[in-house]
Amino acid sequence: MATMAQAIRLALHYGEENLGVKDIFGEDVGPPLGGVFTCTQGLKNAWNSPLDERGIIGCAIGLALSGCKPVAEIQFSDYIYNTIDLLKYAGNTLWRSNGIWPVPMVVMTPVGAGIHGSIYHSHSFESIMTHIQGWKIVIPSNALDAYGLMLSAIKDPNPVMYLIPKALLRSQGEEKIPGEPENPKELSKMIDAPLGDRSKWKPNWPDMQPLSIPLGKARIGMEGNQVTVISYGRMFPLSLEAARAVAEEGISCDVIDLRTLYPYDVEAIFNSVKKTGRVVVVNEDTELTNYGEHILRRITEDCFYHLEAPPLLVAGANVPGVALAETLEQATVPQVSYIVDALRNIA
Amino acid sequence: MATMAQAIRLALHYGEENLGVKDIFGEDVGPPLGGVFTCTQGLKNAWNSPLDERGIIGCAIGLALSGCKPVAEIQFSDYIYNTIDLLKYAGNTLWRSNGIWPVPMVVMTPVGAGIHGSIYHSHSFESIMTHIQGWKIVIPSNALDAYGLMLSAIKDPNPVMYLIPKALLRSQGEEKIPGEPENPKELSKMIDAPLGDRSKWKPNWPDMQPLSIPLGKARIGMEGNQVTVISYGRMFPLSLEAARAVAEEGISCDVIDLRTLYPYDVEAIFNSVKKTGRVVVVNEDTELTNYGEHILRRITEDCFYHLEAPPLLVAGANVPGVALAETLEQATVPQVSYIVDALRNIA
Amino acid sequence: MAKKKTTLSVALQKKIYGLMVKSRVLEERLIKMNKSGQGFFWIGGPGEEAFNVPLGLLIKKGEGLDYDFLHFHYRQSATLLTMGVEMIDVIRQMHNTATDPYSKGRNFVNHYAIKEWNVVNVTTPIEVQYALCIGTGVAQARHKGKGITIVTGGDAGTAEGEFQSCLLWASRKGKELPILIIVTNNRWGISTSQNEVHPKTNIAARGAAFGIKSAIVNGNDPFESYAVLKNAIDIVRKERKPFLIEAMVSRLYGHSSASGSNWVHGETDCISELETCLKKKKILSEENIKKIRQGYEDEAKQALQQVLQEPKPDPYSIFDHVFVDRKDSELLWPRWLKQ
Amino acid sequence: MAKKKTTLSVALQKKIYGLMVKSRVLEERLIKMNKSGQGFFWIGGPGEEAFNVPLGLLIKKGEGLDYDFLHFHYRQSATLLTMGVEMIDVIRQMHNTATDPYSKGRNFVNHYAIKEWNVVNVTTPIEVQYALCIGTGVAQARHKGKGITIVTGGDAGTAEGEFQSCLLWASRKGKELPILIIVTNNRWGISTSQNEVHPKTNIAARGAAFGIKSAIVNGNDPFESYAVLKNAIDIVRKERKPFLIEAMVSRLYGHSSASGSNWVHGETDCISELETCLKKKKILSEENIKKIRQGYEDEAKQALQQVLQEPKPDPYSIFDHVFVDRKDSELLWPRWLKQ
Ligand SMILES: Cc1ncc(C[n+]2csc(CCOP(=O)(O)OP(=O)(O)O)c2C)c(N)n1
Ligand SMILES: Cc1ncc(C[n+]2csc(CCOP(=O)(O)OP(=O)(O)O)c2C)c(N)n1
Ligand SMILES: [Mg+2]
Ligand SMILES: [Mg+2]
Repeated sequence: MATMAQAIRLALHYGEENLGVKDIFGEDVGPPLGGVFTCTQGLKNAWNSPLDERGIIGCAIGLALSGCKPVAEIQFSDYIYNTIDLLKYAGNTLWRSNGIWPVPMVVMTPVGAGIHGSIYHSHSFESIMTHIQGWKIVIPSNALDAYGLMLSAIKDPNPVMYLIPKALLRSQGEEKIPGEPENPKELSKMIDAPLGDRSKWKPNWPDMQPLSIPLGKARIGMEGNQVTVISYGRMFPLSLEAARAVAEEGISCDVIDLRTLYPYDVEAIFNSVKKTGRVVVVNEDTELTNYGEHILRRITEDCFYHLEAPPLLVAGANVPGVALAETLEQATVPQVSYIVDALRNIA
Repeated sequence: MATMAQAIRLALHYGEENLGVKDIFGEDVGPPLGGVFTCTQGLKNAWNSPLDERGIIGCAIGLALSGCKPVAEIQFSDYIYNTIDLLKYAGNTLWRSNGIWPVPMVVMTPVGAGIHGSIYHSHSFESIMTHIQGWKIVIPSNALDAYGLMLSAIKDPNPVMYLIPKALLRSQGEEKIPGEPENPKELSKMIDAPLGDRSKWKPNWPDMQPLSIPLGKARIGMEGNQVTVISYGRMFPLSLEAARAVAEEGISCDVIDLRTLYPYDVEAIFNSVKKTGRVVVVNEDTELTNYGEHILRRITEDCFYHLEAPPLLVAGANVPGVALAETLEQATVPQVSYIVDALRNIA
Repeated sequence: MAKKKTTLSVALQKKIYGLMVKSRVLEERLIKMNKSGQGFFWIGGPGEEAFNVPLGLLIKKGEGLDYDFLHFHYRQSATLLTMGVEMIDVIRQMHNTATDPYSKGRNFVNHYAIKEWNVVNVTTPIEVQYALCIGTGVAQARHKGKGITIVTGGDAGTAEGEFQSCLLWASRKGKELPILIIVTNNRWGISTSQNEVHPKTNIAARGAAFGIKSAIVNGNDPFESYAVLKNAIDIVRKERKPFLIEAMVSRLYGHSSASGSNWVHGETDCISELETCLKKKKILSEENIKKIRQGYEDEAKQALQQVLQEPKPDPYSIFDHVFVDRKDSELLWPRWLKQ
Repeated sequence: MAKKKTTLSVALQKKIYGLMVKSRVLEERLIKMNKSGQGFFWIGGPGEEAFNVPLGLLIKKGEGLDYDFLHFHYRQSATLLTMGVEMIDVIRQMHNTATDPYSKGRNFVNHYAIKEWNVVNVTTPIEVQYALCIGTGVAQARHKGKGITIVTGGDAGTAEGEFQSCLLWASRKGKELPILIIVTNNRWGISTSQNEVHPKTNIAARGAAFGIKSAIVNGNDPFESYAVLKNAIDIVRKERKPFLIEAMVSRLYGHSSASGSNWVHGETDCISELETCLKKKKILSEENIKKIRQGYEDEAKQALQQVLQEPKPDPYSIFDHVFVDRKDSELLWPRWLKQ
């Protein structure tokens, strides 16, 4: 099955063939590299921008205003922080003009730790991003969702932030994406650029098919009735692993993959919490003013009398970055064992 | 008594005379204007920067690294969002260098609505700011605190963000600042620049005295035992007003002014909540991934079994800005009557 | 100026004059509204009419890539009136009524947004328009029509990084963008004089560093402005390459209502200069002049009377147009706004 | 180069050569460490030695405003070794040990931070150093000593707005800053060639727009580099005004380990060029050359042996130096780190 990087590439290919995407751009997004994680390799409309994040976001807004459907990349979310004013601007343009100027654009950017990226290739971005109004925000945890969410992001008439859990980019999906060949080796031969000189290489695209994963709908990764685990992105497979581990001890978990951080699936969340009365939210962003705290606040506000134990947040330590040494990275962002501990604690 | 704008000016004057502040700078901070809110009028070390927020923050970091104690202003927090990467950088410099390079600097910037400032002069900034590590963050709610917190901010060896509730800048303090003359008219004559030509004007500074308001200590504005109200900045006087209103109905509130948002006074918060079992957090930042949700998460985590009702957040509506028309502004940011409603609801 | 010859027809000279006056009268009405509490804040363009009216006349007006895309700042009223904006709509925004067609009571006056004319939201944050215009420029470069992108901003704002972004992206070798980059230089940013914070070189010189052609123009002279703008726009339209204009203009009522919005002595007033010139050329008499002004004053006054009767926006409307589909914004709803 | 005369003493020529080799040997060792799993990531400066060693020699080294403040990027190893950094410390950072003196296992290799020599943290985010250097420049302009600020960065990064901020703030009329602004132009930003995303003008031309003197130098020639740097530094030190140098350099092992860190054919290698030159001038023999290289290789190998024995940082240390007082960071503490 396709890796998440391939899935994103296939979705962008589908986008340029069928959804009117004319610009897929950013630093090193075009040939020869096709993105530092190969997500944009071989795409006919991928091009290299100057090394200027503010220019990239500005350009994307302008393209959106002119009726195009740009997909802009910020190479690492660590480098998106000089564009927050422009992200806010993109998100308030429709509102400022009372509905006159929609801004249909997609920004994609890799987030999170897990690749020994040190301080400046490990940042999470969802907490600040969800505080910016007017955007939809998605984050896949597997290749199939990566494909479907990208198609939905492109089709959406609003600005959409597509967060890529970079440590999952090479992980192979368990489900086949509509249109991908049976054999992942075959897929690789068709669409992965060769090492060395690529100047004459052309991808041989499979005939990709549409897939609808509506924005705002969570996915239940595992059903249970004692604890609700809410997660997304790289932390979702870890949460699932933790839930499977405690299942053997008789702790039964509902494990929810939010997939869309805004608008989030409040129904799925409340239904599960009303059933279990116990909730753990897991993400790897730093814990002070963390998006998970919003989810917890909504839960305490609306499901207070269903709660049987203090709800928990398992999140990144409140330090300025994820450090390089493995000992330090592990102390900073949640590991499976820490989630297991939290589940045992709350159950 | 001094207004909050005067108090800040007096503190900065104290800072340049006694605490080694050599640079107080930003857009229109120097003569002739002395800041769009007059906070820097007449200060000997105030100077005008180019219209370049990134340059301002960069310059401040460089000054701090070179051993100076700069106070930089961003004219409105609405315009600070293109510097978030640099704020993060300032906050992680000591940590990245494992303690080698401290960054003692103060950034001050006006926040919040209440002056008919429309979309781009009404932003709150605490939710994003508290998500940036390595900074201390303060916000006064009255002139005396404004003075004392500024002195503490300048003395602190870390980067400190000093948020100014702009709608309170003209409000007169109830307590005298150590050193200010008895008569506020006298003070005004001494330190407020005349209208018209100022080229020959010089302030006549009173002999200001030190005042210690340690960072990290909250202030209890009113004591009670049924509901804990946690607030700060412009929302603190409104919360107090609301608490006084419901006091007449027999609802007794503890009203806490946090003053420092990081490190916050966790003891004061927990003590009060353990006493009352009911808590309302009030601020005017937008409600999705809001700093108040962090405070509420800490409370639900650590005081869960003391809670007698769902804790509440009264915060700004999740829309892209505070609009100009009064009807719209009032619907967007908390008003006294909304806080009163929340207190009645929870009590 | 009075001495210079112009090749513009008498009719066009009169038209320019009329539009300059119209826009001045409107701005002065807005200032009065602010001073009498009929509007919270004023910012606008008195002093830039001699440059902004010719600009409005030369724009290829319409919707979509075949027409000019306009990224304007908040001193552009004269351009907009020239393009056909109604006084009353500007007054509506000043009074933040529900009828304000540009922002429905949300934004400050002179913050236009007009889809049919490619007028992108006027920005409050300084200089972001220089980043956004890259995108419409890229779209128009690809489209290969006649439409170009025009961006305007002030002198002080050129210190922001977006100004460089615009110059750089627009001048990429072989990927040049059809953008007319305009800086209106009034030598001030609020209270800070240009002398105090800028290098001794002029702003136009920045173009050269990127291989971008540039011109400096006396923006108080409508005929020179017209000629320089026409030449620059022709080049951008035909060559599909950027051009930088630095226009020297006046700031006749100071920065905004925040700085008092009082008449500033010592600045050149392009309108009285033009009147002297047109009177000398016998194109207009004192009486014509009075009549023209009076006509616009009446129009403004009547418009104001009507606007004062119009409703304020509904509180619930804050949730309109956060997203294209309102449903998306209803996930969170403050307790005090009961649905 | 070989033909050009240099006024540098033979001893200095030899010294420069030795330092260039030392730094190349170290970088090649780091690359090997990465390839054999002894370090997660490599980025560094092979190809910039001929420019960076002379820079290191010309720096006024020390702590505080009387000495040069250094805002460096990640390709500066040759400058740092020249200044006196020990190979072993660089290897420690590569292996992220607790003994890494620059970041205690937190940051990538070649990210120095040395207070006693005014070496401000080397930055990972491109170009922020051009904003920070304004501040040390302001402090040094006021201090009026002999210390200056030196900032370095790559060609692609000049597209970021901070580059303009630096040029503008440094050239304010009457408030000029003593900053030597260096751009090392290797014609690439990761995989993107300069041709593809930049204007046809060179980077040095950007100085002129701000009235800043500039020079372009062949950064593969250590003697030319020395001369141009010396002249520029003298000017900045004396006139207390900015100067911009664009140094044309090579990128001999590609961008970083992320792009494979293999030898790139077709790029000029400043070391082999210098060897040819010094051999022709009879300053060095083939044997000398071998010996010099061998000496540094031994040093690097021994250092590595030692570093491999050293401890990794303690997990609890993530909370050290978040604030000057550790207490301030203990308000929040993840559940899994029991105190
Ligand atoms: C990013 C940003 N910073 C600061 C401000 C506050 N501000 C509004 S206008 C202005 C001065 C602008 O000067 P200039 O660019 O010369 O334009 P002018 O008003 O003179 O036409 C400032 C600092 C802002 N609106 N946006
Ligand atoms: C702000 C920012 N954006 C993107 C990156 C990712 N990145 C690291 S190096 C690099 C290319 C830098 O090119 P250049 O400035 O020419 O320096 P060189 O590496 O060629 O010496 C990029 C895009 C980054 N580190 N920082
Ligand atoms: Mg100006
Ligand atoms: Mg380069």
